[in-house]
Amino acid sequence: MKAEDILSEIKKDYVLAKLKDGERIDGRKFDEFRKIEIHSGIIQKAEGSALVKLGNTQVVVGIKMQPGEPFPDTPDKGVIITNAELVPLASPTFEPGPPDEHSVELARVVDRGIRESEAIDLEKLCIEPGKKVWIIFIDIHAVDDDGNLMDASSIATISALLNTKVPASRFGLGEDFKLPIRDLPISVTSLIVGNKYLVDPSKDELSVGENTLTITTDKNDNIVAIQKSGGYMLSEELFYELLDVSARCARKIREDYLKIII
Amino acid sequence: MKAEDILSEIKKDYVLAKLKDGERIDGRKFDEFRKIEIHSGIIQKAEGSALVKLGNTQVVVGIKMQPGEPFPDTPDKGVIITNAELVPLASPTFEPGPPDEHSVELARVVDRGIRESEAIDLEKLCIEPGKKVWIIFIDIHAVDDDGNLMDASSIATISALLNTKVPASRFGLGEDFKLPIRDLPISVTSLIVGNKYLVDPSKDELSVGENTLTITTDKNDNIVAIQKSGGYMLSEELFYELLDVSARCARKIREDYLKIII
Amino acid sequence: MKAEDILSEIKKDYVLAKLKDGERIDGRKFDEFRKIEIHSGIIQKAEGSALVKLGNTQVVVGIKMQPGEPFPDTPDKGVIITNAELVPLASPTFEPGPPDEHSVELARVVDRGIRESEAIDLEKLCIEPGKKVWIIFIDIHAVDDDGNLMDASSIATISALLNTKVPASRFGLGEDFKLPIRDLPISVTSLIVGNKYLVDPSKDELSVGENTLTITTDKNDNIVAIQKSGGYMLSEELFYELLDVSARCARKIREDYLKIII
Amino acid sequence: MLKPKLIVDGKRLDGRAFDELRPIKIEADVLKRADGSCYIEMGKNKVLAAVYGPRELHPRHLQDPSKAIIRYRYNMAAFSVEERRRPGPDRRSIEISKVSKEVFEAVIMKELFPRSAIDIFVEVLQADAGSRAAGINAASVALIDAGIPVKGIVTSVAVAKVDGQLVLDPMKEEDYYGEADLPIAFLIRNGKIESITLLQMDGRMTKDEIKRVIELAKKGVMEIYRLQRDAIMRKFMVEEDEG
Amino acid sequence: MLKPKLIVDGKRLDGRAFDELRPIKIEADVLKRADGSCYIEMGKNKVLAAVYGPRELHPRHLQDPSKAIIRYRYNMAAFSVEERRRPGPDRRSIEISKVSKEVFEAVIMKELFPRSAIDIFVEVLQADAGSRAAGINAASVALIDAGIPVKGIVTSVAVAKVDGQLVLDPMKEEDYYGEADLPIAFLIRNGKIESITLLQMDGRMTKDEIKRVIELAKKGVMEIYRLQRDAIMRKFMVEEDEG
Amino acid sequence: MLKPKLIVDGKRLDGRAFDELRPIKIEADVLKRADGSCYIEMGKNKVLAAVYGPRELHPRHLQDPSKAIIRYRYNMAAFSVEERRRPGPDRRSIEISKVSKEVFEAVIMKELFPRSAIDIFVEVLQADAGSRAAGINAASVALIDAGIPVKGIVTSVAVAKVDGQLVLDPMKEEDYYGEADLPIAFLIRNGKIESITLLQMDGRMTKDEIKRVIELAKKGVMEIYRLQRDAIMRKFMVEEDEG
Repeated sequence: MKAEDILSEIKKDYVLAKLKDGERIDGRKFDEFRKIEIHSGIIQKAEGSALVKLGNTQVVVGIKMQPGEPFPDTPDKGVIITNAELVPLASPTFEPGPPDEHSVELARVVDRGIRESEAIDLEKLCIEPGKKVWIIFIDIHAVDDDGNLMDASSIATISALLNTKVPASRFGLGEDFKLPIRDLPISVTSLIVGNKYLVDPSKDELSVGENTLTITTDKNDNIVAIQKSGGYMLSEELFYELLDVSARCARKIREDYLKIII
Repeated sequence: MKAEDILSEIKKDYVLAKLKDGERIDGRKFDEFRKIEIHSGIIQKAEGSALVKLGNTQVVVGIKMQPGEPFPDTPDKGVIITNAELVPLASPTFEPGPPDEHSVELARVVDRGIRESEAIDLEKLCIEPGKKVWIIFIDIHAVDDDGNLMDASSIATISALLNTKVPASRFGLGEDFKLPIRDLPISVTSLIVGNKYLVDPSKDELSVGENTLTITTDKNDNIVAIQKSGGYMLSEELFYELLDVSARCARKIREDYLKIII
Repeated sequence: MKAEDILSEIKKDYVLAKLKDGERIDGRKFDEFRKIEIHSGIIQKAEGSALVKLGNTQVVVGIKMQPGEPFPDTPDKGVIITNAELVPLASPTFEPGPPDEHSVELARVVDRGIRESEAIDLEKLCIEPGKKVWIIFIDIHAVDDDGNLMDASSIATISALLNTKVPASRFGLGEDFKLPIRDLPISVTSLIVGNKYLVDPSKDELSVGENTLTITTDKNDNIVAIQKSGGYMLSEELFYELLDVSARCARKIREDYLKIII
Repeated sequence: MLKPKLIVDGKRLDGRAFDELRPIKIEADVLKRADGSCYIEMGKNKVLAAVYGPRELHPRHLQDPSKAIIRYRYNMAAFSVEERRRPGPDRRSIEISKVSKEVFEAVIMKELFPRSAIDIFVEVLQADAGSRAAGINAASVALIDAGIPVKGIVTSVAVAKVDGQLVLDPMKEEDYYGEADLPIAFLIRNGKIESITLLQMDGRMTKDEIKRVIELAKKGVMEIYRLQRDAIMRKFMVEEDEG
Repeated sequence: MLKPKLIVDGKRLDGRAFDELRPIKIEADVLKRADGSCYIEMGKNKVLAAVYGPRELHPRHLQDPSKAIIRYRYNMAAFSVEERRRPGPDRRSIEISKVSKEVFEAVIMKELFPRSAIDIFVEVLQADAGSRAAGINAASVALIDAGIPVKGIVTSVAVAKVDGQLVLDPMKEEDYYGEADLPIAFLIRNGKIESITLLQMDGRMTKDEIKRVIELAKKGVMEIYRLQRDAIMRKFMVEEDEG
Repeated sequence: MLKPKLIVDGKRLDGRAFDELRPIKIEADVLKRADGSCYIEMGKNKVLAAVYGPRELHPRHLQDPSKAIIRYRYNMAAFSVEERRRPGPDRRSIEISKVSKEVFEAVIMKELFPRSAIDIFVEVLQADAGSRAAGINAASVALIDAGIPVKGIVTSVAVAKVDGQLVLDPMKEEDYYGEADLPIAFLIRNGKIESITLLQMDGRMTKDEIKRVIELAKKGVMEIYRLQRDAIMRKFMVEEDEG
């Protein structure tokens, strides 16, 4: 057995022992997020950007925009392209190379939150119907994975979109304007351990098994995306409970960190 | 030695012992194909399709068509693009990933049969000379490899082409019409064992070594494609004999299964 | 320890022992190149070409040209694209596959020599400003790596460019004309062993460690490219000495082999 | 493209009731080379599943000394959709393969086969919304056909919200124009739904709607489960007849 | 493009008779690093072959405990054809590499070198129809230069049907506009043609024509074989002179 | 695009003197998961470096029984430059990774860790000329933060020739329109510059100019070196405070 496996085993036992006592290893409540820090606009060369720290987890999201062709079935709407890079700088387990299943899932779940909540008013990003619309590249760059990259990425993405300026003047398309944002989708990820949940799990907590449920809600508490991730069985009751928990946590994040009138 | 290697060794001995007695392990004659079943049109979303069963070997071929640019040196002819996927569902030895030498060879030999027999009247697939012609995508999807994917693919391909409708109306190019087919190339593959041959070899028979010769003939018994495959020495006499055998077998398949006036 | 490692160890000791006595294993002076042979125009299908032998090291460079789009920031200049293939035929250590760090470095250093010396008059390769210019593909094909592919490639590249005809007539763009060359950049690579240098190292010499310094100069002895390659420490004094040595060697090569009035 | 009306006179475009599945056909043991296999049609979806294993896993450093590694590959044939798709995995296939793999990680008794691999391959020959559910339903039968010990049968279906109405097992138009789509899979043991093994959603629904979705899905999977069971029964009865 | 007349006054475009080869130049032992090597020109084809091995094969699980693994890589330089080609293998190269590999699998005494690899690399510096044959001819000499035990020399050539006429060793125009092309390789032992090691064909020919093609090819390879033998002789005579 | 005047009234576009660095900010130990890390800003460059190791190297046949393998990956974020760049390594990144790796091969006491790997990862979040130097400066601090024995601190900077004038630490416009660019790194031990560990150049300069470039670079790196040292000091002082 390798040293790191033994360490992981010890952490797991500790998390489970605490859990039996109804506690989390860092003293948080079960529905409590770690401390959140949002640094908006840190990449001046991007149209929008944010560095989000969720405890020790850190994600940078950059938004780039350029004119391009619309999809044939939505000729009058802007296009969103979301990509996530789990670069090896961020974790000893990440490897260089094309996106693997983890980064694909991360990008797609974040993308669904933005897309399904209709957070961006894509109609306003049409330049010439059927010919030219704004393409929005959302690039998620994980830099420190101390657990729950999903929610860190979700918060960083909406934060970056909120400070995005459409670079119209650079392309001779009139004056720059703020990206029209009309909702604030927030994902909330819980670690599932038996019939218990731990919101915003840290890497140490995830040593018990990476079984999570992510629920994304919009500003009106509608559910806009769900993703069960991990090889485990989920009970219906816990799922329904987490629908409430997630909406509540998302509302709090929205109020505490994204106080913006939309 | 692994269990599967031992099993393969036993099969090989059995095939060779039978062969000494002038017999095949499944009782077929040396120039006899396994039972052929052709299910045409099974993929409604494709312009043409066929599932072919050759004994237990199963191949699905789907035909897709769309307008595109002609090759510069044949500005007034349609374009054929043939691709084969040996998906891991079909055999314990197939691996996921880009086409390897086996699937490339399969696609190219089938393609040559179609192309060199001029089975498709490509001139009739010109929409606007030099600018726009019909592109025909032939996609060969192996689903069960019990030996001789080559001939199963060849039969499935011509069967699929025979039920292909050119989707002109979908692209605003007039009425749909039947793909103009004017020949029925059929490949016949033989396993070579010393100076003997076994037509349409099964997987068990191929355990003696994957040394084959594929000869494709058109409806007038012309040879339109040959492919020696496998690291073995072929005698001239056997080759000449197989030219006859292959033409005979192909004729029978054409008559028994593809009774279509062309 | 593998046989090849032991052999390499023995070679290394021999090189170092000789070096102590102030000698090279093949009797060359420290600033002496191996015998150079240039065979120009050997690839008739290319617009320009050269095979260069540097001792036993052999490199073929082929030049292809075709009209294409200029870079947006140099709308009135031709485009240079340089690529190097270290094919496994050339060395037991080369592997098939996309360019690795060695071939990328080789291509980029040769490219910089050509580009920064402004050896090609790119303004004369503009066909229609902003729309169409000549694209020059420089393809470096290593065929025998007996050390110092860098300088062999550099000499082969300028030699190939010198016999390049712009194929204007093939593209209906007027008469063919000689590629306008106005400088003769030559790279000189030295192996660094402690505070000693060996110009144009052979493979055997490189067994002491592949620590090299490449300095490319133009016809006026200006330095146009430098590349330190290998994990070693270089002293300032040696670097300055090599600036002189490299310019001197390059001048000699230019005079001995590329006697062309520019 | 103009969105068509998807519900007309209380019926769906293909005439189905809101809680009605598309026609389903399931056949086990359809491939010779695979250790287990299954063919399924759910509406216009035509899907093959094959299971290989437990078998040796290469390279060795990927082996897990405590259990079998489960691999799942969801793949679409080039001709399976309207526009020819380029062969090879795209991002959608990668995600579907991941969540489907996790379904079976929870269900296969993988501790029985340390150091080995169990491979599940799903080939979509024709797709029409719901192909991931079809693949999971077929894979579940193929696993049993392969004789691999499982905790129960997994059954999957999707529920969509279209024109404000929740509908079971959406076909392509409902999926494309609908307001929400929720694919789900359950573990069924002794004929009873035990727990959720796959759960995804995109669209926009209230908590209340989601609860109704789950109820609708449960109705659907019980019907599919019976067809899976029948297919398995038919296969083993044939074997006994032959035996 | 209009097809030109390929046969004029009973002669081919380059003045050759129907059964005449293009000029051939063969030189053995032209590369230092390779264990064996050969350079060949067949008409405008300019081709290098190198042999490395027998040598250790990595990763280990690819090793065959009973014999050497033969690998063959046919590769075209970017500048070898009219239009610059993008480096790396395309489908044509992959197929040629496969059938050429099989030629040498039949000919190398690979049982003598269990667990090892013998690598044959062919680089086409200039191509003009027949580069696969040129590569095989060069590889065969390179193998002997490398001292690898073989059952004989392999010699390859193509025969084409152009304007209804069978012609030996077609050049590019004949290959491009011709009605059929048949590349073939034979094992030659003690100066006698023994059997066929490579055989491919595309086009349209009768059985009778094919028999005549084979006869024509046999005439061609015997001439090439003599040049291969000479190249090998020259190399060993040089070595003796030097020794 | 017209080249702007880069030197006006003896000052550079951003008001700097010829021998003046851009503002620099260095912070050590900024990442939790990495064994060592560093964040640096040099002008508009924003760069993170992380060190992992010494750690086991897979696959085993890549291990060196006599020393650690050093790996270095320089990577630019998609949003780090004006036009969004496609993720993944391009030729420029591959070359920078190679020469940067070699810097640390010369400096890390790699003989102490046979069979293992030491990984250095550099992520450029924003680039503005000089990102390779920034990466090396950050990596050098990250190595010390990771406790990996080194022969000294490595410090890197570039010098450019613009409008005929040699200038220290060029920003993007100077790099783009300048006549020459020379990135260099030195090993600094006990506060003294000892030798050159990275050296590249493109452009056109005389020997004499290059000597002046080196002097200018030496002035620059000594200033950067002090900031690296301070960052390391701050980090260890914090640890002592906490300890």
